[in-house]
Amino acid sequence: MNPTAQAILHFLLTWWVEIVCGVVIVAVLPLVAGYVVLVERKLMADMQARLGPMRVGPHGLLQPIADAVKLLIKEDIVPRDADGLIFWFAPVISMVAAMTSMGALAFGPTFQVARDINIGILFVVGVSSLGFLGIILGGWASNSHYSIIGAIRSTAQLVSYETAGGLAIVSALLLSGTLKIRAIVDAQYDHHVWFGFLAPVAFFTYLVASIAETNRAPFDLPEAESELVAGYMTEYSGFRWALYFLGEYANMIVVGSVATTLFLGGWLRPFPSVHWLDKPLGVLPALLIGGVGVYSIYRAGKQPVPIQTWFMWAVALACFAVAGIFAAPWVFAPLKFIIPGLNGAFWFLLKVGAYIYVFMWLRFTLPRYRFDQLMHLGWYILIPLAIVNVFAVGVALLLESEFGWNRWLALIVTTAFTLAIALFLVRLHDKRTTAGSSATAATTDSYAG
Amino acid sequence: MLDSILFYFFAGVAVLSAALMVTRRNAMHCAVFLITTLLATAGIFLQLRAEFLFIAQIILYVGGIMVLFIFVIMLVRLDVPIHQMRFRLQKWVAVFVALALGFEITTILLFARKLPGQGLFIQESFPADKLPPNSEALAQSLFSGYLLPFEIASVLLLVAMVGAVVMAKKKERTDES
Amino acid sequence: MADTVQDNATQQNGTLLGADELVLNMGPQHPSTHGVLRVKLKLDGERVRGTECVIGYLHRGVEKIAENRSYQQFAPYVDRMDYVAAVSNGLGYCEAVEKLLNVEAPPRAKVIRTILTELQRIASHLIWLGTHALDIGALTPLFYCFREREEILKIFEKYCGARLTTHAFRIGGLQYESYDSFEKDVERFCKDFERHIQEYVDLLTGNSIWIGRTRNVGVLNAADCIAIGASGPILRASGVKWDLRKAQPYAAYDQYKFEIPTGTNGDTYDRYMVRMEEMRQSRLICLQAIENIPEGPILGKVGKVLKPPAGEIYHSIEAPKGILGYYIVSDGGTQPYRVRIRPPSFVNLQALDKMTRGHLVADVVAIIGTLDIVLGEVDR
Amino acid sequence: MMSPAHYLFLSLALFLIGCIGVVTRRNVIVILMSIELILNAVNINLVLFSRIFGDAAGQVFALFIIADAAAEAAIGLGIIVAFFRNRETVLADEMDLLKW
Repeated sequence: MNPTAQAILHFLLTWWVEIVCGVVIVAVLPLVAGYVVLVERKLMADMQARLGPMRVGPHGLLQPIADAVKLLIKEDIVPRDADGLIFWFAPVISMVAAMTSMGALAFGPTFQVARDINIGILFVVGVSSLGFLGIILGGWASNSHYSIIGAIRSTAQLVSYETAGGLAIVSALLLSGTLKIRAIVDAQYDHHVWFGFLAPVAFFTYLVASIAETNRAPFDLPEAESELVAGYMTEYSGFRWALYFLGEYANMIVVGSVATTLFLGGWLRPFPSVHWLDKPLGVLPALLIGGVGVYSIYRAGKQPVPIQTWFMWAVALACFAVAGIFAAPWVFAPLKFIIPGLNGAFWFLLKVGAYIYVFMWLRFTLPRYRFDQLMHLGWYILIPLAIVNVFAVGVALLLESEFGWNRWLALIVTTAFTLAIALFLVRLHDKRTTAGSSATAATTDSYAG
Repeated sequence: MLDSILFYFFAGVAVLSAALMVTRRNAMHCAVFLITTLLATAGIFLQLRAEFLFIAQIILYVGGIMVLFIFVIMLVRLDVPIHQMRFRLQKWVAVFVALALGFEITTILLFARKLPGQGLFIQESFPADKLPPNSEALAQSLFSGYLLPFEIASVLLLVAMVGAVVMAKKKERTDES
Repeated sequence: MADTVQDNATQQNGTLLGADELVLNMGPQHPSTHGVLRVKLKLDGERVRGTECVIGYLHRGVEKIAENRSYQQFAPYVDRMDYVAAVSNGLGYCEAVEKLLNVEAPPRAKVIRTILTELQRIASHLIWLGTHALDIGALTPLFYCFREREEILKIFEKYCGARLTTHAFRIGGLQYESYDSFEKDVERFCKDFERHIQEYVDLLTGNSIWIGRTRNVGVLNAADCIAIGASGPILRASGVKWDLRKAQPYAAYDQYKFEIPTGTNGDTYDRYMVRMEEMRQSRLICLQAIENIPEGPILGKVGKVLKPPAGEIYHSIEAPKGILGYYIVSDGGTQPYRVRIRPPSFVNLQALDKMTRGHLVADVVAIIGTLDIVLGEVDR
Repeated sequence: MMSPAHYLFLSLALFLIGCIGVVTRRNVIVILMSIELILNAVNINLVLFSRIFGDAAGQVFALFIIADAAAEAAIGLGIIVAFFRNRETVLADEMDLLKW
């Protein structure tokens, strides 16, 4: 065999795990993003006393596939004197940024594309911050007035909330002491507590910053329908628009995974160190998915069209198959070794799902911030709070290591100190807006400058 | 084998996009090509086992400075027709001088070892596996050996921030109703 | 259209940075202008320097049509003006013509008319709340409001067969007797409505983002209101306690006890509170009214062919949007010589320029929402 | 491991392209970008020798260069924005305020 083929074979042999994981992520992501969209529409409908997509497939289960096909077929309109090269390239940037940052994430103790990079979390945050390059270039390239304003607004928002998010991550990293993702989760196992409880203010700041970073819920101003039609996405249609849309949802999953790894104990099951819970919580995933299968059989009978009943039966079978995989290691011993990987992935995805559920929940209930209020909240309240929190966690760790305070006592004292500062900031903010109650809200006009 | 493939890929991308950056007329295209060069050099840093610098380059350079450039290019509408691109002698003089400089340095690099006695001695490179973990080593020397420059750099950044804000601030309109 | 092309031309080569006056078109085709209203915003950066409304896209010449229709034939046209509160339009017109004929509608007709008008007021306010909240970004209230409005439309449909443009009233009284479960339906609606209003209050009233977006936005004080002639919730929100149902009682309003809610500093939040309170008051009126609907005929002594004596009258009622006035001139024939309608939305729309000055683009959307204008009524 | 000469040639090439960019381009923003390119070329050298000697000092210095590049870009663009506001031009050879 000639040397190049030999070298390629060697390369494949050493890296096949990473390549497989990578391919799985790239293939599964559009599907997962599609079904996250379906879940969001169903949840929104449920909260608004209506049914949501019901027509395509039973209970709208095939809706994402229908959406994907529609977007592929739709015509790609390029505005007249748009900047060809950048117009095509911008959505690709935001999609690629989201996907590469997913490469470093660990979806379970075993499932990780890039094994223990030394700068794990920093890599994820850094590459996902490339995403908003795609947004600003997209806004500029489509050469329409609305999209330029949308692009400038969304970039200003992303830049300011990324600082707050970064500082919140710093205070969590203080607790874990390392950047490696797997080491962070192990640190949470050693501390026998999730960092979300140890540094609640950091968790809350990161939650707010991540919502703003993915342009969602009360901060979804750049594409506020009522004013700027669709912000930087106005001129995009068909497949390019789908890329942006996918990029947004992939970003949401990335942000959810970072929060879960840092604050919600990654793939640790709820009470990791309580050993008598091992068996019940171990079997729980299999039971849950089996339950879903039984429910879909129950629904299969009620479908109006026979084809839908068949489809519901297929869904039921799929659920039972997955439940079988989860239950198999408990049944016969030799498969014992895959339990941590499988259950870990289950708990991780459950927590990411819960985190994204909070995103959606906020989207349906809260009205939208005005742009200057949004920037004001970011710069005057969130960033100072994050800085003070980094300082407070540092002091807490110092108190605990040098003066031998109990860890919990130190953290409670410092969190109280941070919350006092937060209250002061909020009151300062309220006094300022009510004081400036003249006809024009005397806020900094960040855009006009 | 993998190393050389990666190196030639990154080097090729870097040089090509740098050349394109210098020649493009539309400033936004220049910015995009500069971003590709920066990402390629970040790849080179990674190959030289400097991963903290790799991520610092991505976050600071591409995520920070280039966004600043793109913002200014967007605000300063440049599509005012640039008609003055007439042929100027200056361009060719510059290219010639650069090539002369390049030739000069390549001769030094290539023939250094051959000159007796005082050639450019390039030491055998440090074994890869005994390298300390990168970000820890960087932090170690940054906060112990180079603490003072670190503080000065932060002051420098503060001054730059204040200067930029003051300069770019629009004079508050007097008729602000 | 020439000037706008010129406006945009100057704006094109002005760079974003050095732009002096940027003219942004919130064109007739815009998701938040409640119909075909075009607003030309003169912007300095993001701050609004001035607005100019361009209307007339929905002009159908209703008043000219009235001149060659008989009095009864013109009644359905009136519903098409404020298509969101058709019943109140009908009430206004019928009472105006009855005044012309100086005929009095029988007491039973008056009470049923009052109940239907108050239900229509609640339905109109529900549409306002839903779309206003949607413009400011809250997606959910819209569906709750439309769920309640559906109940009201069911009652209308059972009563007169139509949901939106009902043509429920006739000159001189009513056409249809109230169907047998009328009282029960209205009572069931009013009982549920108490709980539903609480849902809106939970969603919006205490919400700090909602307060942030509405407090001190689009302030219109009492003097400006009166100068512009604004009426309805906008007038009452700036502190003027003026409601025709109390000032010049018509139909059966004098028989019922209800308060007139007023605000203090006339901003969007006060208008929101005033309209929410008005919905509660309307509910109380309906409850009091269905206790005793008097027996008796439902149509007064009005002949088939109406030839009112020559003369003119002006009669106004309190429509959900404000004072809706009818000025009818008759020359003794079967067709009115002239019908002039004073729509509240048209008058209230004038306040848009004064209210939006100095605000941001996002506020313009909130202000258009709080004005609660319907373009069918503005353009007639 | 690629021999250090390769990296030196790469940084030399980038440095030369940067110099050509600074000298020939008329648009001040592109000149600033070429300066960023030159700083980047220098960074490659620093990181190379930090890798050869196994000492992190080179990378620390590269970090300082990035910080300095950020400050320089902020100030440079601030000047350009201020200049553009009252001269409506960004081309280097039209910035001849001293010529009367």
